[in-house]
Amino acid sequence: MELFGAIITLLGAIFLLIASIGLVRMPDVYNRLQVGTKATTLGTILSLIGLAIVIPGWSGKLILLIIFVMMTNPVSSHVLARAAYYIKLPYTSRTVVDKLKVSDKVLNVEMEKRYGLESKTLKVK
Amino acid sequence: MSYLLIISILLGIIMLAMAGIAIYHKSQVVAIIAAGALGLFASVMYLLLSAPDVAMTEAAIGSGLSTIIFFYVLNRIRTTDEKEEQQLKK
Amino acid sequence: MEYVALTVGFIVIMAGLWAIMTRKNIIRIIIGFSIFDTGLHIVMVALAYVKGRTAPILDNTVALDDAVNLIVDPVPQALVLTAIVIGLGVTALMLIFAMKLHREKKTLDIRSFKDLKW
Amino acid sequence: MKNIFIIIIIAAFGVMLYPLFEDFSGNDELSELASFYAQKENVEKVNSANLVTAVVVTYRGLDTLGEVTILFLAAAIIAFSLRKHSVERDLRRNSEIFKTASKVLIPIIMMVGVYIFMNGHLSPGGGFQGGAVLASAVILMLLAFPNIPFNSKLFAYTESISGLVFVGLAAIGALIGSGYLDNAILPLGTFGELLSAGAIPVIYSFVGLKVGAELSNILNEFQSVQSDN
Repeated sequence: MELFGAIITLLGAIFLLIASIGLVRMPDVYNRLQVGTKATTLGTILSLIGLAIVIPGWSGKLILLIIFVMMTNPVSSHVLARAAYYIKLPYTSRTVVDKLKVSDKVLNVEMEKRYGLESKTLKVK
Repeated sequence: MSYLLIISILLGIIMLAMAGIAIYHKSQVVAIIAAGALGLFASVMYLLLSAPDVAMTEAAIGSGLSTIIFFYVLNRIRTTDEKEEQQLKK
Repeated sequence: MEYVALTVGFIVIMAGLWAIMTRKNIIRIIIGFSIFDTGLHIVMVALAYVKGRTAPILDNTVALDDAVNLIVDPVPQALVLTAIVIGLGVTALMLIFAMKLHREKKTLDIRSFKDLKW
Repeated sequence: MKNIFIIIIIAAFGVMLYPLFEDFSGNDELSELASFYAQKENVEKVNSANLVTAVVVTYRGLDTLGEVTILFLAAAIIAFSLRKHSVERDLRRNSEIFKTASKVLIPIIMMVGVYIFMNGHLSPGGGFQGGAVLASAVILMLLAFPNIPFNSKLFAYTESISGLVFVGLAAIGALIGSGYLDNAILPLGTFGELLSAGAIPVIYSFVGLKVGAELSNILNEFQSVQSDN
């Protein structure tokens, strides 16, 4: 049982290593974010599952941790990528499609129809 | 050579590199993030020195909240600078 | 290990002092101050370390009867705990004053603040 | 030329620090004070599993009081020294994913903060860490919903009531216990349970609330600075 848990933890560590290699290897911010999110989420979850197999007494807290990681990690990278898009960080030359532009246009047109021009941005006091 | 010693030497080298980046990098944003990363690696060092309380505090405050307030101030200063540039152009 | 931590702490303190004294931008000076703070905390925690012992938390692995021979020194850790929080407050205060200075002179260069220089 | 002077100054500082390094031969046993704290009868007097918490709240409780005061002073000076002429400013709309996720996450993060400072006497953690986690929940709220009506009065009242309870419990310890900040005013309980160690969990919870409210106030000031003129 302990060996099984150790193997799963090792698998998670390998995923984390691949993620860190990809972080250096990828050409622009968006690809790096993708690598850094997907592989690290899986790697962290696998390591935690392995730990839960080795020490069954901790599994309650570890399941909570897994749920927390599954919620926060994709959302934070989504917000980062969105911020990077709107401050116009450059893509690589091989980028072919920009779907956020299209969907933003559609959304803006719809919002203008509904609420008028001001709804494009948020007014904050 | 125990493995703890090797890990602590690696951590020390990374921390010194972070301090160097925080002092000498051209961009202020990178400098602030390097200072936050210095705090994060310091919290791992506290964990090796068997001080988990201090490690938690440093990870939450030294690398989380202080980085955020630095960025608030930096954003404020940058926006006023941009406003003045626009006024000068007019 | 504690020697490594102590050496790193000292060098980080020196780096912070160097940043405070040589940098011209006020934000950089405040960053140097926070680096100095981190170095001091590392030195204090490293001085509290005792070889091969665990954290000062008594549970199943650390018996109550034999705690004196099993744990590290809790007092410097408690002091560092409060020092970190105070460091955040002081940093926030310094940043507010940097912002006010920028509002006065429209610059953050330390060489342009010569009002007290005769 | 100027740099040489600075190098000399820093080198002098290093020489001042060097004896600390030289005399340090790697501790092999605890200092006298720490071994007093770790002896069995003294641990049972306080009955807190985490010795750092015992030091922070009871033995060195006055330090904590002074620390909280300094933090309060910093927050007060920050609030005083800012003008409040807010103007409207344009922000990007936050995405729906971020808003929904933060609605789910803010209560969880707050719960983690409360857990951390409730269990400060059993596991690593305590008032300062829990307060910082609470403040990070507040900053997530400020980032996700920038035009939410931030109730700073609620935070001010929380902060002052927690401070009053902290000082009041300490004074009760001086009245009916054996000294200021004595924790034996409540039943000590059995070692290692949640409701043990007398007044330590209560005091530390209020310290956590106070620190969280103060840090949230500081962060809200910084946020409101973004839109003043």
